[in-house]
Amino acid sequence: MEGILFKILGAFLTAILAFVVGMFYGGLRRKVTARVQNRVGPPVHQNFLDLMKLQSKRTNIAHGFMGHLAPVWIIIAAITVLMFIPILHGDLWFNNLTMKGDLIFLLYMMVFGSLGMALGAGQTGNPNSAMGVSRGLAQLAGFEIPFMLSLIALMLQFKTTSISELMQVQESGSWIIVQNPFAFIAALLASLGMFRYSPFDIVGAPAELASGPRSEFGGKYLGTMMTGGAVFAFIKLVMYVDLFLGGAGNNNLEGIAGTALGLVELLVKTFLLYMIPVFIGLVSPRFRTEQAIQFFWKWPTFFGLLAIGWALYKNGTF
Amino acid sequence: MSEIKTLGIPTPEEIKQAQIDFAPRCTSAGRVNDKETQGTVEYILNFARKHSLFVMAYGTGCGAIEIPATMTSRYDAERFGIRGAATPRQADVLLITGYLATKTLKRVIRVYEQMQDPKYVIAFGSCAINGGMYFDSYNTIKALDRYIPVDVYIAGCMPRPESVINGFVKLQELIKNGNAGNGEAYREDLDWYRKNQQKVIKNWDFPDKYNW
Amino acid sequence: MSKLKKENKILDKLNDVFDISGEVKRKLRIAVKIDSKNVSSILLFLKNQHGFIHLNHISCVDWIEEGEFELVYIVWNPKTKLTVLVHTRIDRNNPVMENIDTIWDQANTYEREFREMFGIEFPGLVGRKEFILEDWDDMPPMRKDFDTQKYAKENFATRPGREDAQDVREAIQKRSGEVIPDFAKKYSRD
Amino acid sequence: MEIIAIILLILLVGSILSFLINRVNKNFTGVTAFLVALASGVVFFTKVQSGYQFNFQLAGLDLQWGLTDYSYYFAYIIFGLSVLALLYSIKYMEGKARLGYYYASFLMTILGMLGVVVSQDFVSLFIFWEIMTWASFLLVIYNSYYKIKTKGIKYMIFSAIGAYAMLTAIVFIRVHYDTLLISEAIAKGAFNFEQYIYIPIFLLLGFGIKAAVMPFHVWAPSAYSKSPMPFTTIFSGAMSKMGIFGIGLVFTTFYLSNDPENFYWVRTILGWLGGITAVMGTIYALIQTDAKKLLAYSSVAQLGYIVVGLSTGTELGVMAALYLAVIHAVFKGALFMVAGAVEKQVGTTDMTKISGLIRKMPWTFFVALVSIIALAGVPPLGGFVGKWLLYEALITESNNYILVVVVFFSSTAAFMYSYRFLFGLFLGQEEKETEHIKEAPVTMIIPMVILAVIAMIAGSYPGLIFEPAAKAMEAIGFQNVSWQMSSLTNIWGDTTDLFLISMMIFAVFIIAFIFLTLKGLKKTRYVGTKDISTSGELPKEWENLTFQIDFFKPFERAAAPLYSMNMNKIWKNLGKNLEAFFGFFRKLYTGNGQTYALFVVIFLVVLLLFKDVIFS
Repeated sequence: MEGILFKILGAFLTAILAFVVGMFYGGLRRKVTARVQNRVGPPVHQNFLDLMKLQSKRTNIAHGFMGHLAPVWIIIAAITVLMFIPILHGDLWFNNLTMKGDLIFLLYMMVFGSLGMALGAGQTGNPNSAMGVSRGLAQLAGFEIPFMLSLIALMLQFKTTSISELMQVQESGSWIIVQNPFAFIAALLASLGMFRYSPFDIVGAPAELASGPRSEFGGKYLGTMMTGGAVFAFIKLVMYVDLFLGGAGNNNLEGIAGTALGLVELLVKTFLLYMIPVFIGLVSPRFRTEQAIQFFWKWPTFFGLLAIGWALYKNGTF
Repeated sequence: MSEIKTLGIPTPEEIKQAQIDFAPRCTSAGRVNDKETQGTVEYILNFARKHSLFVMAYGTGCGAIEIPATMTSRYDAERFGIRGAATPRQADVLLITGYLATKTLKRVIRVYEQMQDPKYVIAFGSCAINGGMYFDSYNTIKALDRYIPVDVYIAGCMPRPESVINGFVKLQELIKNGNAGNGEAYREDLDWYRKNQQKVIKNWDFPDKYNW
Repeated sequence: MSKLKKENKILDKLNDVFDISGEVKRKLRIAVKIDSKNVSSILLFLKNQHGFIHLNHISCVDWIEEGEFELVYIVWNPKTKLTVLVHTRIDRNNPVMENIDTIWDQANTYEREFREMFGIEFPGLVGRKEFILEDWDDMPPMRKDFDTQKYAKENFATRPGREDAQDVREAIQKRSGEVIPDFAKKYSRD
Repeated sequence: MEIIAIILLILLVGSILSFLINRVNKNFTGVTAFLVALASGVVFFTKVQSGYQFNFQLAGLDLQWGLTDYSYYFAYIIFGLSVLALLYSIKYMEGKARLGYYYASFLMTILGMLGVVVSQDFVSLFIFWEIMTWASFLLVIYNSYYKIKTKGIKYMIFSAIGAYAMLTAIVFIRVHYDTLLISEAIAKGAFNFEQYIYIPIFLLLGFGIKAAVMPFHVWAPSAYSKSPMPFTTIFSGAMSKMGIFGIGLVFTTFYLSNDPENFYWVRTILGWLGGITAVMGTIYALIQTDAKKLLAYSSVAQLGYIVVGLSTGTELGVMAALYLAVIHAVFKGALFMVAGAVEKQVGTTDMTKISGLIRKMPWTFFVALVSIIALAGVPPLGGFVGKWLLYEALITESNNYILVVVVFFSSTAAFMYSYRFLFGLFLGQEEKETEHIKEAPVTMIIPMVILAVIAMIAGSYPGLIFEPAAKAMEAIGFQNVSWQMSSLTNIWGDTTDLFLISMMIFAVFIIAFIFLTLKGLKKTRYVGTKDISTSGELPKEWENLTFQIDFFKPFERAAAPLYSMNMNKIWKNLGKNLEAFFGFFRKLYTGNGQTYALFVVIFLVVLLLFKDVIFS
C-alpha cells in the first residue's frame, strides 16, 4: 500500500517538476530571444502569467466534441510519456513506470498528442488549421526518419530497446554521445524539427497560417495545450539527456541530497541541450515544408545511417 | 446644387442628446471585480491578465505601421507581457489602429465578437476617436465607441510608440482595478450596439442570434 | 521646336488620321482631345502603329459645371519614352463610355472603379458590380454633387464638441476675420 | 457425411437458395444469406476442432480435407468478417439491383475461402482457390456490370497468372515428389529452394498475387475500391489473407528447419518486396481523393507489413504477421464499412465533395476514429501491438536494419492518410447540402461497432489473439511460442506493459476530460464551423472553406522521386509490348488458303531437312 502511495506521490512530483521546468524553459527562451534581439524581454515567469490568464478567460468556445478533446490528447501524450521516461537514475520519487515501456512505444506515444490535436484542429473547419496539420504531418514524416535511425543504432549497439537500460549502460561506461556520436548528431538534427522552432516552424506560422492548428483555440483550451507543450518540451530534453548525455542523478549521495544534486545535473544538461534548437531558431529563416522534409532526408538521414554502421561495427556484427 | 448645412458648434440640445448617447455605457455589468469588491483570487487573476496581453493587431489604418516599432527592439512592448496573437480566439486586446472604413468595421465587429471574455479594446489615433481628418468622409466611421465598447483611447495622429505603450499601461491600470473589459456589457447592451452597427452596415448578414 | 521633334512627329501623325486638337505639353508628353466615339480607335492606333503598348492610367474628372465627365487615358511608349494623354468628354447625365478592356486587360479595373464611383456605364464590362464599396446604395460618391459631409452627418454618429467638423474655409474666416477674396468665392461651397 | 462437407454444402445450397429467394422476394435475400453464413459459422466453430481430418478419393486422386491450428486461425478471420459483412450487407444493398447475383457470389466466395483453408491437398486447394477467385471476380464487376471489359480486367489477368503459376507448381510437385498432399510435400521438402527452386517460386507467385505483393499489387486498388463495400470488407480483410496463408504454408519448411540461414535470399527479397509494397501503397494512398481508393491503397500497404513479418521468419516476426492479419481484417473491415456507410448515406466518398459529417454520423465517426487509430498504430489500440511486434522482430531478431527504416517510413507516412481519411469525410466545415444526412441504419452500425470494440480490446489484451496465433505458429513449425496476455516482450527482455499503458491513458483521459469540461462549463459555448476566424470575414453559407484538394502537396513535392516510380505504367508498357509481339504472330493467320498451304509446305520442308536432328 505504501509503495503505491509513493508511486502516486512520485507521479505527481514528476508531473509538477516537468510542468514547472518546461514553463520556465519557455520563459527563458523568450528572454534569450529578447536579449539576442537587444531587447529587455518579458520576465522569466511570463509563461506562467500567460497560462494563468488563459485559464482565467471567462468564456470559451468549442467547435464540437473533437475540438473539445484536442487538448486532452496532448495532455495524455505528455503525461503518459513522462511516466515512462526515467527522470533520475533509480530515484525513489521519479522512478514511475520506467521499466514498463520501451523506445518503440515512446516513439509512437509521442505522436499521439499531435495526431489528437490534429483531429481537434480539423473539426474547427478553419482552413488554416487543416493546412497547418497537413504541413505538420508531412514534416513529421521528415524528421522521424533520422530520429528512428538514431534510435535503431542505439538499440543495435547496446542490444536493448529499453531507455532505462541505455542509462545503465552509460552509468558504467562513457556517455553515448561519445560511444556513438553519429547517432547523437542525427537525433539532434531531428530534434530541431521536433521542437518546431525556426527554421522548421512553418506548421504554426503566425502571420502566414494564423498559428496553424491552434488558430481556433483560446482560453482554457489554449492554456491546456500550452501546459501539454511545456511538459512535452521537458520530456524531449530529458529523453535526449537520458539517451545521449548519461542521464542525471548518477551520484553516490544518499537521500534528499542525492536527488537534489541529480535534479541540478538534469537542469544543467537539459538547459544546455535546449539552447541548441533555441539558438539555431534565432538565427534561421523559415523552411518551406518540402525543403524541411528534404533537409531531414539528406544530412540527418545520412548521419543516421552512419550511426547504424558505427553501431554494427562496435557490436561486432562486422 | 444641394443645400449644405455645416455642423458648427453644437447647440445645448445637441450636447444634451449627445450626453445621453455617449454616456459611458459599460459601467457595472462587465466589472464584477472592481477595486473595492474584488477578492484575492480575482486580484491574482487580474495581475495575470494585466501582465499578459495578447494583442490582436488589426491593421485597420495607417497606425498599423506603429505596431512593429512598438513590438521590436527599440520600444520592446514584450517586457510588459504584450505579444501578438494570430487569431481573435487567442487574443485579449483588440487594437484598432487608425481610421475604420465601414467595410472594415464589419470585420472588426466580427473579430471583436469572436474574442473571448475578458476582452479589451484600445483605439488608436484621432480617426478612431472622432473621425480625424476623415470627419466628412462618406465611408469612415467617426466614433468607434458607438459600435464596440472601447477601454482606452490613444490620441495622436499618429501616436508614437511611447504613447502606445502609455496606453497599454493605462489599460493595465484599469485591469488591475477591475475596470476594463466590456464583453459582458456589450452582450447586455447588444440591442443598442446592433442598432448603431446596422445603421452603418447596410447589408447586415450576421446571424440574428448572438452566437459567438 | 526642334527639341520636341519626336513629340511633334507623333502629334502630326495623329492629326493626319484623327480629328483631334492636340498639343505638346512638354518634353515627352503629348495631350490630345478627341471625341468619345473615337477613343478606342486612337488607342488602338497608338498601341499598334506607334508602340504605345502600356496603359498607364485612366482617370476621370467630374466637370459638374459643364455637365460632363472627362476621361483621360494615359498611354506610354517604352521605346521612345513618350506619353500620350487622350482626353475625352462624355455627357454627365447619360454617362456611357466604350469599354476598352479588350485592348488592355488592366483597363477593366479602372472601368469597374468608374462604374462604381462615378456611375459611368461601360457596355460589356465583365466583373462584379460591387468593386470597392460594400453595400452602397446612394449616389456614386465621387460625383461632385454627392455631398459627402451631409452623408457623413446623416449616417455616422459624430462625437459632439468637435469644432473643426465644419467647412474649413468658413472656420478660418470666423477665426481670423479674414475676408474671402472674390476670385476664390466661386470655389466656395455655396 | 463428414461435417466439413456439410458446412460447404450449406454454403453452396445457401448460395443457390439466396439466388432463388431473390426471385420471390427481394427483402429476404440478404437475411437468408446472413443466416446461412451465421449457421455455417456456428456449425463450424461448435462441431469442428483443429486436428480434424477427412480423406476421400475423387477421380482416382487421394484427397484430404482437414484443419490444423494454422488453418483454424484463418477460419476465424473468414467467418468472423463474413458474418459481420453479410449483416452489414442487408441494409447496404437494400434497393440495389441484382441482389441474387450479389449474395450468391458472396456466399460462393466464403465457400471458396473456407475451402482453401480446409484443403490439405493441392487439387482441392486449387479448385477452391479458383472458386474463390471467380466468385470474387463476379463481385468486383458487380458495380460495372455492363463494362466488364475495362473494369475487372486487371484483377482477372493477375488472378489468371497466379492460378497458372500455382497449377504449374502443383504439376511439378506431382512429377517430382509424387504426392498431392500438402503435409507430404512439406515432409518431402518440396518447398525447399535447394532442389527444384521453381516450385516454391511459382507457389509464392500464386499466393503473392492474392496478397498484393509489390510488382503484382496493381490490381488491388481498383478491385478493392470498385467492389461493393461489404464485399471489399472481406476482399481486403479475409481474402487477401488467403495469400498470406499460402505464403505461410510455403515457408513452413523454413520454419521447421529452424535455421536462420535457410531461404535467406528468398526471404530477404520477399521482405524487401513487402517493404516497398508498404511504402508505395502508403504514398499513393495519401494522394487519393476518394476515400475508398485511399483505403484500398492502404490495404496494399498493410499487406506489405504482413509479408515483411512472414519473411523475417523469426518467432516475433511471424507472430507479428499473424497478429496483423487479424487486426488488419478488423480495422480495415471496419473502415471499409465506414466508407460504405458514408457512400450509402451521402452518395459519394469523394473527399473533395463532402466534409463535416461528424455530427450527422457520430457512430460511424466513432468507429472510423477507433479503426484509424488502430491503423496508424498509435497506442493503446490494437494496431500498436502489431507495429511493435514487427519492429522488434526486425530490430532484435533479424538483421534487416534498413528494411525497418523503410517500414517505419511507411507507417509514419501512414499518419498522413489516416488523418486525411478522418478529416476528409468527417471533420472540416459542415455544409448546407449535407444537412439532411442521417446516421446509417442500425444493422450497419452494429458490425462496425463490434469490429471497433475488438480493435480496442486487442490493444489492452492482445493475448486473446496471441493464443490462437501461437497455436497456429506451432502448427507450422515453431516450438513453444511464448506470449503474455497483456504485455509484450522481445528477446532482449524489454517489456511493454499494455494493460498499464491503457490504464494510464484512460486515467489521464478521464482526469483531463473532466477538468476541461467542468471548467467554465456554463460559459463554454458550442459554435458552428462557419464561425471561424477568417480575418473577420463572414463565410457565406454556400462557401466551403475546407482544405481538401492537394492536401499533401508539400509532401508530394518533397517525395517526387518516389512518385515517379509507377508500377501501373510498367505493366501497361509490358502489356503494350506483348500485344505488339503477339500481333506479329497474328499476322501469320492471313485467312488466305494459299498462305496456309505455304506454311504446310515450309513445315514439311523443314521437317525433311532436319529430320536427322529431330528424330535422332
